[in-house]
Amino acid sequence: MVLIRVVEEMIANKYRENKMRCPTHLCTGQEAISSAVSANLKIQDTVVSTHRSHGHYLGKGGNVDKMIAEIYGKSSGCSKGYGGSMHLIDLNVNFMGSTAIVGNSMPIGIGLGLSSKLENYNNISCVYFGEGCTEEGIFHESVNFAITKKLPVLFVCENNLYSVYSGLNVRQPKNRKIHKMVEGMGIKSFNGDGNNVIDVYKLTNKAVKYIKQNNKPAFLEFKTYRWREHCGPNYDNDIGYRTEKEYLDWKKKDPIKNYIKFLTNKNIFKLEYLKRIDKSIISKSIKAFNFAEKSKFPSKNDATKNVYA
Amino acid sequence: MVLIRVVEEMIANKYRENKMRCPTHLCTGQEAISSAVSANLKIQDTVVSTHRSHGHYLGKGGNVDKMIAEIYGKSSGCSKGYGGSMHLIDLNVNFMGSTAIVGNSMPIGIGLGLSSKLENYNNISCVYFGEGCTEEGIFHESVNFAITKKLPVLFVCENNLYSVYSGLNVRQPKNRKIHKMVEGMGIKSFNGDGNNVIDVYKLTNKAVKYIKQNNKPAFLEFKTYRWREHCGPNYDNDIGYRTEKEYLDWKKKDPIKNYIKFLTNKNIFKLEYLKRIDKSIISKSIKAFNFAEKSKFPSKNDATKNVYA
Amino acid sequence: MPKKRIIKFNEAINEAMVTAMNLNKKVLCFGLGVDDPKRIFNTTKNLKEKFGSDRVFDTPTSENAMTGVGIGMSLKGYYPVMVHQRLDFFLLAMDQLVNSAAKWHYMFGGQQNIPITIRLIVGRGWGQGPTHSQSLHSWFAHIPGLKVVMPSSARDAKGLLLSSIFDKNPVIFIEHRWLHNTTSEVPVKKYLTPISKPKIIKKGSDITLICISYMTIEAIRAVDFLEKENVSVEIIDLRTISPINYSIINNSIKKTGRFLVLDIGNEKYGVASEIISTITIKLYKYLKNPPNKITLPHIPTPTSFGLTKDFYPTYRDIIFEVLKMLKKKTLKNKIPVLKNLHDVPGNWFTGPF
Amino acid sequence: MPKKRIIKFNEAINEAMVTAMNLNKKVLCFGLGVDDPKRIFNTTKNLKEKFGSDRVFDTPTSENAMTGVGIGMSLKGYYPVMVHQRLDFFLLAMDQLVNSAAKWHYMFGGQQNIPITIRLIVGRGWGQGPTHSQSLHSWFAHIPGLKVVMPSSARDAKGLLLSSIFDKNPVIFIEHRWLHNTTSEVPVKKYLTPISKPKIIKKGSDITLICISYMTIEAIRAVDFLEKENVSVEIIDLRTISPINYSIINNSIKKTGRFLVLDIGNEKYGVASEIISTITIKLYKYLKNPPNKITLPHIPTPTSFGLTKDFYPTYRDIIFEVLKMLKKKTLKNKIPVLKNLHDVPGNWFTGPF
Ligand SMILES: Cc1ncc(C[n+]2csc(CCOP(=O)(O)OP(=O)(O)O)c2C)c(N)n1
Ligand SMILES: Cc1ncc(C[n+]2csc(CCOP(=O)(O)OP(=O)(O)O)c2C)c(N)n1
Ligand SMILES: [Mg+2]
Ligand SMILES: [Mg+2]
Repeated sequence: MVLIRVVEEMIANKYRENKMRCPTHLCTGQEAISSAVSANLKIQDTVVSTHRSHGHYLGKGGNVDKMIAEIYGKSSGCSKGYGGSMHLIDLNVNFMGSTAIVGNSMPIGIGLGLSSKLENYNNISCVYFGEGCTEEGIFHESVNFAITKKLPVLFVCENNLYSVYSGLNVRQPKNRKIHKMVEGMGIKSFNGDGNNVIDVYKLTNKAVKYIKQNNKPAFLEFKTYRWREHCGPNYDNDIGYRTEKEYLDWKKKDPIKNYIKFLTNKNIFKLEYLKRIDKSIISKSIKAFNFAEKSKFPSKNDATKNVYA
Repeated sequence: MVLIRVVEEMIANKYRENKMRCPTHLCTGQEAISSAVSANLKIQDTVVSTHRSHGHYLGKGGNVDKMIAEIYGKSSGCSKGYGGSMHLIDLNVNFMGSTAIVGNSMPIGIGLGLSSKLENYNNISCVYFGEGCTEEGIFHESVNFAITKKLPVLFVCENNLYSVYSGLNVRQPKNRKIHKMVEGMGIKSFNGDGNNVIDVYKLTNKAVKYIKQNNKPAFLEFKTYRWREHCGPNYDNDIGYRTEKEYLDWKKKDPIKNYIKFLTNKNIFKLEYLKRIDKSIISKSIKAFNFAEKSKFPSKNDATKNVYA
Repeated sequence: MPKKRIIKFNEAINEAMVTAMNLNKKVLCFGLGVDDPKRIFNTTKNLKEKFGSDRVFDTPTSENAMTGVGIGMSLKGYYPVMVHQRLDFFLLAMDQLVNSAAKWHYMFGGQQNIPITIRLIVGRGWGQGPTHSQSLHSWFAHIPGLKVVMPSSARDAKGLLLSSIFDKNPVIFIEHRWLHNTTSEVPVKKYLTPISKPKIIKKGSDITLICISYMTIEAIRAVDFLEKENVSVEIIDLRTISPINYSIINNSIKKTGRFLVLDIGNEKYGVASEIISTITIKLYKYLKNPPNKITLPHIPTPTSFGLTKDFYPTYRDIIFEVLKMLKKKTLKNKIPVLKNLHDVPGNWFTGPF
Repeated sequence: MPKKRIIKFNEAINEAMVTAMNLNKKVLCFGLGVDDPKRIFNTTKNLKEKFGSDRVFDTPTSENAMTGVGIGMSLKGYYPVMVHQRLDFFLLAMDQLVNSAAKWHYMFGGQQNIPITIRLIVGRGWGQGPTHSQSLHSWFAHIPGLKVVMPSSARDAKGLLLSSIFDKNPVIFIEHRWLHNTTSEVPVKKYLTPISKPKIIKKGSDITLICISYMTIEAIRAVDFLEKENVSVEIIDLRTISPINYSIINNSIKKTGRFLVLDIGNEKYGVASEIISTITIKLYKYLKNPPNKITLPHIPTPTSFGLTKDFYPTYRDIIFEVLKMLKKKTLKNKIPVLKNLHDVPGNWFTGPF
């Protein structure tokens, strides 16, 4: 969780150096979900994700050096510079890929679930997406197929209230509850506070157990909030689609601060200990940026490679 | 209802003359729905439909001569021979078009609903489709938009258990109830016996009232059964995807026979009176086939017309 | 010498499927109706019985998601074969095809392959009309990362489908409905016909006919008459639409100096235009004549028997155009007339599909 | 004489929208973000404020259904203008576009029109990568019943958008992202620039450059140098990709005898190939040279600054190719180098879109 926060904030700080030359969607504020969901996944379990995938990638254990190098467009990047921030992959930890078209990676995750079923349900396929994705037809096709075929798929919906600058009201009916809607389709579904890392952990744990015990898919909806602009490094509460107050209210629900408060209040860890962890995370992150900056760009001739396998 | 039955059965009888040279999907056995739904629609209300649209077209008051001529490919046809059985239109009664790709006409019906809303909800947009269509993403996109925008759309799902030769089990989860599923999305929904014309009438009446009173969409699901093969004039209970017994059980639920029984038992109409109606319907149908056979084919040069308006 | 075995195109497809599924357990087959009584015009016959319902299965009417499912299976080493009874239905899946399947290998730096094969059937005649008859192969060919295969004989159907299934890239495999019932000699054994390699069907010296899919049949029909008129025709069956290895074509053009492209797609912005452009740019100085093409007219497919009369070009149009290109005169009424009604592959065909 | 009014391309689009919506109450504008703070790169500025949320509205992320909604509105006499921030997203709506919008007028015998306009923006540079930069105009052009418009100047953007909106047919209106910030003189009044009519940007006698969208800008940049080398270039901006009225082009080719097509799409099976094929078939005897084209390479768009260095052709490539076609020698290092980094329209651009 802290690693994700630190990395995202470093990207935000350094984006204006114009060295990370690709559209970049940060997840600052939403870190609890990827962290606590991932904590319930085994390395063999697969993940697919969206445009906003840094957290999912890092949560799954994806290589941080390679991620930053990818955003810098270097050949040492996890996609060798072909993909950029919106196309991450780390096969070592079965992070199978993130893609940039809304809803695009979801059915691919369903296919991964089907392959798992054919191999005796040997692992879970975890599919991350935003609440905007639930408006795409492919979302429903995917959920329907996963239920019909009884696939070991874990759907994780990060409902951060916005799709770019559009609030829920213009996109979904007033009283829509996504977890209720999919229940009507026939999938087991859970719903929780996406900024409470313990909640997320517990619910995911339940969902994973449900999948394992029943060989059926399960659905998680978490409410959360992205702090920064939709795409890019800045804050944008001033441009008018949401209020500063809304942002500040959500900032109070900072998943990290609250978790630290919880841990220290309950005396589970000492603040000092946590600070030491932070330090090591920060140096890991700095190292990643150094690695990226020092790496080479792929050569322009490489562009014609990898078109066909 | 009787007109639809008579016309469909005449098509079936005459199809093997090889004069109706286009894919043709008959609705024999399903007539109660189009009849009783239509009885609740005003002429200004619009309809869109699917590949299996003869009943919807005739129910809405579409011109029977022009429909048969269209199936015969004649220039006197309702689409002047350009469309065939799968592309019917009769603007005089606001039958706005049927199209052949599953789910394709549905969002168009939603657009018609939006135009009605912008004109003070002056009419209802009725959208027919089969249960197979609910597996297409566009179905969910359409329902979601209709609810979000509060459009005066009447969704009519004819659940005849089959999509071509595929039963429900390979396409939808076991306990799927379509009307429940859409309720979860937030739409008012009704469910009834599609072979009972009185039931269909009453439920549609409720749904139409609901739309008018609330300026919101409503959803109808009717269970029913097609007697003949998916596409073409024959029976096909022998080829193995469904049983003769299933068919015979459904045949007992013949919407027309049962309605006649009801009418005569209750002495609402005398059988003789009904027979007179039948006779006039039969002669109307024969007249349509004569009209079609006598009409001319469009000239091959007409094919290059109408590409652009 | 053993007797030649003659089988139908749809049987050859079926044989390729059985062979592939026997060879490799990771070959799958799915799509609407693959296990129904009609078995996709018999091309998926016995598959379910032989290989079970894990490997051969029907699907919901969800073309876009099912394509994604195939991609996901590919990522785990499967070789999915998807089937659509009409190419037109597959328009719902363009996002998965173009934004995922075609680019996956590239955009993740070559780390994964998508060896999916998508069989698309192109309808024709008997009132298939505007939305059951489109052949949009030029769309697929325009997308780098995809391969597009369009056989015209039973023999190639088997060999090319096998190559497509085991090719590491996404392959669009297009079957013309009027080919399913045609026959040719087909070896019983497994064989891989190379993708990207056009085939010379008949040698000749005056003009090269470059044929796509079903048009190869019409080209062959045109030969008899043309030879009688002392025209020596070279027929090349493209077989693969993208990528094309041009060397066979180039040699032919260098020899004949004239060519005519025969396509089953719309006239404009199609594959025929690409081939004309490519050859013109490269072999300009060898050309004796301006090139030409015979395609569908640039209009939607009408439905009526009356409107379709001139819609689909036949050997008659080929003969007429070849003679024109060679500046030979012929009386139109000398060209033999069609044996069938124009909207059926044979008069035995009585619809509806 | 009144002073010329110079405005930006995106302002011209906005002006066309305002003009159209003022002229006719049935003109609508919808799509993701049309009323958000960024207003589609300011092209939909003030629309909601001026015309209200019945006529200007945001939508769910449902590209396919929303296209159908537009078609349904069309059937009731509306003129919907849909907007997609990237063409790539619109791949989800191919069924509605091809199977409905393009064919509706035809398949119902000419009884109804679909006057929908679909604005698609093509991304370039700054790591847009494989799925945020595709220009698939040749797909749309391949479909009879659609019109495809691609202006390259602010002036044409306004006049052509107005024509597109009120055209009775579905029109795909493609805006290249790097044009939004370019400027030209744009009249304040309403004017309709005719669809289908290419425009001569500059007269010349040695060679005709046939340009599509943004490539017109690069062609103009190439002129200075070429004139210094004593090459007289005629520049034609296609403006409409389908259908094309060829008479202006034909006259130019008859004069110059040489042509080079400049496209923003993939190399193969694209619009450049269609134009080369069409001109070669018809004007073969006027050609002094084999034609040629400059396009994107036939590969997906890579993301990295390193990989994109040679991906997008510039005026340098044009100069080089023109000199080659005219068999003139030049030292590559004489051709002026780019003023900006290759992945931005100007160094003021700092992403992310
Ligand atoms: C098919 C498609 N339509 C539109 C877009 C533009 N787009 C990029 S991200 C995004 C927001 C999606 O919202 P959500 O799924 O809630 O994810 P979030 O950004 O909130 O994490 C949109 C609309 C896209 N990438 N793909
Ligand atoms: C997108 C698409 N996929 C497949 C088909 C082939 N097809 C034609 S009708 C049909 C059955 C649809 O079932 P349903 O919606 O239940 O309608 P029914 O035929 O039962 O009336 C199918 C799959 C099609 N026309 N369009
Ligand atoms: Mg969101
Ligand atoms: Mg059905």
